[in-house]
Amino acid sequence: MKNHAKIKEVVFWALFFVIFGLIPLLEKSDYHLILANHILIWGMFAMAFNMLFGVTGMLSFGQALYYGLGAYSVGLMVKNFGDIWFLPAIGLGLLSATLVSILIGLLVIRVSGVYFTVLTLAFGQLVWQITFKWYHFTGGDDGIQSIIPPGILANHTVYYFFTLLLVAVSIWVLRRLVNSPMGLVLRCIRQNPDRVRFLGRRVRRNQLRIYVISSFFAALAGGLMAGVDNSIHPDMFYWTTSGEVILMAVIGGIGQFFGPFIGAALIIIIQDVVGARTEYWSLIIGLIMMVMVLILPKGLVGEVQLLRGRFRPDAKNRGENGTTFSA
Amino acid sequence: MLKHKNLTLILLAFLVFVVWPFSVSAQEKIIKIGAMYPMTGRPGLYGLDSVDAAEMAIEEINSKGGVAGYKFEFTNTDSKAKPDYSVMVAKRYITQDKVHFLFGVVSSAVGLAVTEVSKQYKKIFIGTDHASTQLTTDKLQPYYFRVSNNTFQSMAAGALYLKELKQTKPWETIAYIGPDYAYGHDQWDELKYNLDRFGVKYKAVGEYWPKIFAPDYTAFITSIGNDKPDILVAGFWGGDTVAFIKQALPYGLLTKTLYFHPDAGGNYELMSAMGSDLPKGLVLSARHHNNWPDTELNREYVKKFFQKTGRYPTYAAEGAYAGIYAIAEAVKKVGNPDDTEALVKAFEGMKIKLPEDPDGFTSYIDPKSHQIVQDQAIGVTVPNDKFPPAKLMLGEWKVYKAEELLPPKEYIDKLQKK
Amino acid sequence: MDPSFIIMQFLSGLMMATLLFLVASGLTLIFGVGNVFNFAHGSFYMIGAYLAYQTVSAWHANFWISVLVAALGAGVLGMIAESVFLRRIYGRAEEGGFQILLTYSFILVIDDLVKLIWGAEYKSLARPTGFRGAIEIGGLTIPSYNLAIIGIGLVVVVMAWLILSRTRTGRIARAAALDREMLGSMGVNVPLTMTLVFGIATAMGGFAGALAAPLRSVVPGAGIEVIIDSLIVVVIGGMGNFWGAWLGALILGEVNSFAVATVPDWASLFNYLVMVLTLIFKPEGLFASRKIRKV
Amino acid sequence: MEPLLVLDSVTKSFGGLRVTAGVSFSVAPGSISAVIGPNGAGKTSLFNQITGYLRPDKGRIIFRQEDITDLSTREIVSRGMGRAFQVTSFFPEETVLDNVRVACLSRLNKTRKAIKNVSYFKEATDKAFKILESIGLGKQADRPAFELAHGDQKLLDIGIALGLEPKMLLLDEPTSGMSPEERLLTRNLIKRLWKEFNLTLLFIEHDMDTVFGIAQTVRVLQMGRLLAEGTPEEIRNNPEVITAYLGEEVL
Repeated sequence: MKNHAKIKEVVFWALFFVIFGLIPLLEKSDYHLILANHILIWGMFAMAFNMLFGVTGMLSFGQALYYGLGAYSVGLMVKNFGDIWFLPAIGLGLLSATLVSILIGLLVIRVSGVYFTVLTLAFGQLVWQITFKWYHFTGGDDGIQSIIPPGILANHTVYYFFTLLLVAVSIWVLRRLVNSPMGLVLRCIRQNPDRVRFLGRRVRRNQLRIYVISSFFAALAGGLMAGVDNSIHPDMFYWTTSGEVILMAVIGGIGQFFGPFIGAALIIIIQDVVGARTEYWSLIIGLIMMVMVLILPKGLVGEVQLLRGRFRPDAKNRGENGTTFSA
Repeated sequence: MLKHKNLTLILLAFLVFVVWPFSVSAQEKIIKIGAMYPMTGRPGLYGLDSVDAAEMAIEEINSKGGVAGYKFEFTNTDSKAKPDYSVMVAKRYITQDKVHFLFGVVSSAVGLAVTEVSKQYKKIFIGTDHASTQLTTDKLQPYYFRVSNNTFQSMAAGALYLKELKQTKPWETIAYIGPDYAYGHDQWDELKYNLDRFGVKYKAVGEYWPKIFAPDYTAFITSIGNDKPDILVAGFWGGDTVAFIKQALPYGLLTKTLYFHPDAGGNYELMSAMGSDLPKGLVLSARHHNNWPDTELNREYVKKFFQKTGRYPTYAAEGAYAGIYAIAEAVKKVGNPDDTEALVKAFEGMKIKLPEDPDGFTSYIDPKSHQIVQDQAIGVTVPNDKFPPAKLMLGEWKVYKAEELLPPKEYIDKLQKK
Repeated sequence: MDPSFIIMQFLSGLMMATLLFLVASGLTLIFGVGNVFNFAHGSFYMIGAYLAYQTVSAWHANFWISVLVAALGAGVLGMIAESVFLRRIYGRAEEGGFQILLTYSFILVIDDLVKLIWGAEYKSLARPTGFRGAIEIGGLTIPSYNLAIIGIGLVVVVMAWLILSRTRTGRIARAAALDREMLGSMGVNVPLTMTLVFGIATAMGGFAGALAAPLRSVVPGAGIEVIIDSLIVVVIGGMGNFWGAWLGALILGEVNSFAVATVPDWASLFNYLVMVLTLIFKPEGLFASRKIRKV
Repeated sequence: MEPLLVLDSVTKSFGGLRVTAGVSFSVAPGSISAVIGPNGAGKTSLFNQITGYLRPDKGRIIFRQEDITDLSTREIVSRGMGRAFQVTSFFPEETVLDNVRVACLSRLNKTRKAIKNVSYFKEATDKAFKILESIGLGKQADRPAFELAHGDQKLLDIGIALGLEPKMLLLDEPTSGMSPEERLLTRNLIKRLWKEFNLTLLFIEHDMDTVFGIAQTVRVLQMGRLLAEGTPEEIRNNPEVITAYLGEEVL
């Protein structure tokens, strides 16, 4: 049984590196490279978000705040001090996201459920409004353009492999986290917070930890994205950005570790395909979302696993550690 | 069984839907245009009008056999008015769909993001409906051209109008209200700059910055009422103008003070949305007017647009229409749509007769700033029901010569320093 | 500041507050009674505005009739949305999250449907006859339609108070706020009650949209702009608390109004600032209607 | 020997309702004792106060010579208090093993470890297996907990409590909802666990066979008040208890 999980893990990583490693070699077009880069970054963002929602049960509607923070750290530093500062700026983004998320986290974890959701939304919107408003510093609505990574990173393919590496490391870290004692406690918090308190653990403190960790990776996603799109703008802070990452996680399946990644890939491809063909994209995305929530609430990956489980004699073992983090 | 069949059908339909557009690749020589107009939400109307007008221009040109043996092919992707998504679309257009020209965009933020892509990939970007002066000054790059006025031109014309007004109706105080983002702030800065430049004495008694798309302006209106300015300059666009005027009317604000809205206020959507509720005597302008200039070309253009769509165009439409004709002109000169550098040369200094040109003037693209240079007319709302559902249109025109409206060199230097 | 100007700004704030409250009351009602967070509440506001426009412009009806049509239409649509879609997710493990997602999908779908039906052009509605002008009191000019809205807002508050405190329906509604299951055991038809309450809440949204239509522009996406503000109102007041929504709207309206008059440069930040400050000191809002389950 | 747990006139009311009215008793280390009483007598409220879920209005609670009245649940737990719940409380989506393992990890203070896999912490895993064997769930270690039968879930709840290596264990109706056969097994199991893990056991129970079968001391609560305390024999023969609670047929 343990081997089964190990094989799955190996298969995922093999597929991950083969698919994403080969894209730049097979595709002459720059566009697919960028598309794949978006999938990588959003996929990591969605997985980090799912640490909050799927694992710990905290639906934050404000992760765009940290995504934007990561992007603006890079944008502002590159604009003001030159492209040499690109990499330190990513670090600065991570640092500031950590600090801000500790501060805001202390305020928002005091409430739970919908209150938590709305409070995170409120903070996200506050920062969006400030960015929008502080025209002379942030560029306001116009955003910041010409964010070109320095040196060889300016090459799209090199930058692609750079993100691939960072994303892979991030996913690996998150993966380890989920299967670690801390991950176990976080899962337990979602299922039965009172009992966790009775294990002598601080529920709030654990919630704060995962809020900070999740925000850290959101900021990394934002910083990396600035280098892909070469321009940033306050929309990155807007609540619809948070909504998008939620949508990705749900479509892929919040009960599955890799679900959100698949969800991100799907949404980006759907947006690309549908957006290019109809102006009624929001209708279509809305309908897809409705179907997912009503009919396939476990997300694509979750539902597929459930289907397979039905035909497998050892269905009972699906809770085996390593394959999923919830049945 | 039945369910399975259904599923297969849906899948097939989807495949056709996805694959079909690719299969229409033609043998003939094409000029591919990749447009990025928003079709949703507040700016959706501008996108809709622009796409219709661009398609209209293309039909006209294609039905006459195209240019230099090439026919136009036009695709629009709903940009959702989102810069990051538009960047993706622009990159897809360039590297996947191999378009010859990037085209369109309503919001300046999207324009700034797309011009960046245009610069990187050396692909010409024709701007039709975003007004930020930056695009043709400090953020100018060799592959960008704009075929509609920027806010500086509108505000220069506005300043001249206010200068003349002093002679007939002495005024002293002025207040401004505009949306709280770059577009709103730029207009006010540019108006003040131009007033100073033309030596107009004024006293600013209030500046107000409602959020863009704010639903409620009551508090602003009563506050402006308290400032009692002689002139109220507005910098809204679209539905915000409608909401502001509707809410200001019963307060009598628009009779006590002169409502002056020179960039987007005179857009047809305001007249059509408000009908007979629109008060007389507002001083407005826009980048194109359905009833000015009274030339054959403009009448024809408006009539055709109405026949095609069943509604009268907003100024956004004329920008897109002009954009297509400018491209046709450039391709005609170069002979093909592929030689980007030659096309750039062709655009620089290009002269082109457009619906909004009065008799005796031809629009041209300034070779240095890549900005189209046009006359601008400012009018006053007067009864006119020739363009229903509007009951008032602009009249009593004052026309300003194109050359007077260009930003002077020191202004551009100032922007570049920023 | 000149006292008559203070009165004017106060009335402006009150006017803004009333419309905000009318929208937010539906949002808070359905949360308080049904424990449903309807992210798409603004879309029902927008539907109300469009229905009013449709009734007046195409069927040449009286404006006040169109307001009723709008409220009714939005209410019926709300009941359909509740009974066909929302009902399916009640009691699920992560119901709260799914509620937000499902109602978020309503926003996306309704926005496009409105565009399909009415087009992207801006629609506008005239003020009703008799309410086009303004009333002059002691040198102050107050538009009569604004006064009418403030009046309607007061009537709604008083009526709601009577219903909630004096009728059986009100008691049931307050009981439902406590426990869906308990209600069932009292012999109340819970699913029907939920549908009805949802319908009433969306009808309030539609009602507000219709009343606002003569003042604002009717465009696709108009719902998005009101949902965030009414969300702020509901959060400040304490989610699910009717009086909280009223107070929240009042605070927001007046703070905004005087911010515009005093610090116009920063006025647009105040909504969020008020909310964040409130929540730092009272995370469950000014009136927490029930004990928040702290997890 | 010093008593392990002392309650000194513990009082608590909700609104006008007194749920605990000056309850005082002490529990000797290593003992096994019961709290009985009719529904609504305040038994669970009393447990909630001992474990910090509720704060008494008046009175003191001393655990291992330390005043724990004002401590939080977490702090009380870390001082060696364990508890299983009336409504079974566990982590339904985790495996049976992980349910217990999380408690063991918590006891070993390893829950901040975020990189190493749970199975790396061998000590915790071994201990969890040992507990599972003791409560008879060893064979079901890899099943998700929600799949267990109700009786097994109750045992799992106890297993989680044992993972914390408590000095004292509070059980809230350990046999509720069980069949007579299961009850018998559970009764024996509790007795065995008491010895095996060196516990001081205090339990609430309605099943009199269990109460009189294993408790050394029985306390009777009625309307928040301690009505009687004594050996099973004394309680069985206490006339007040008989009229108030036990009734004739029990005898």
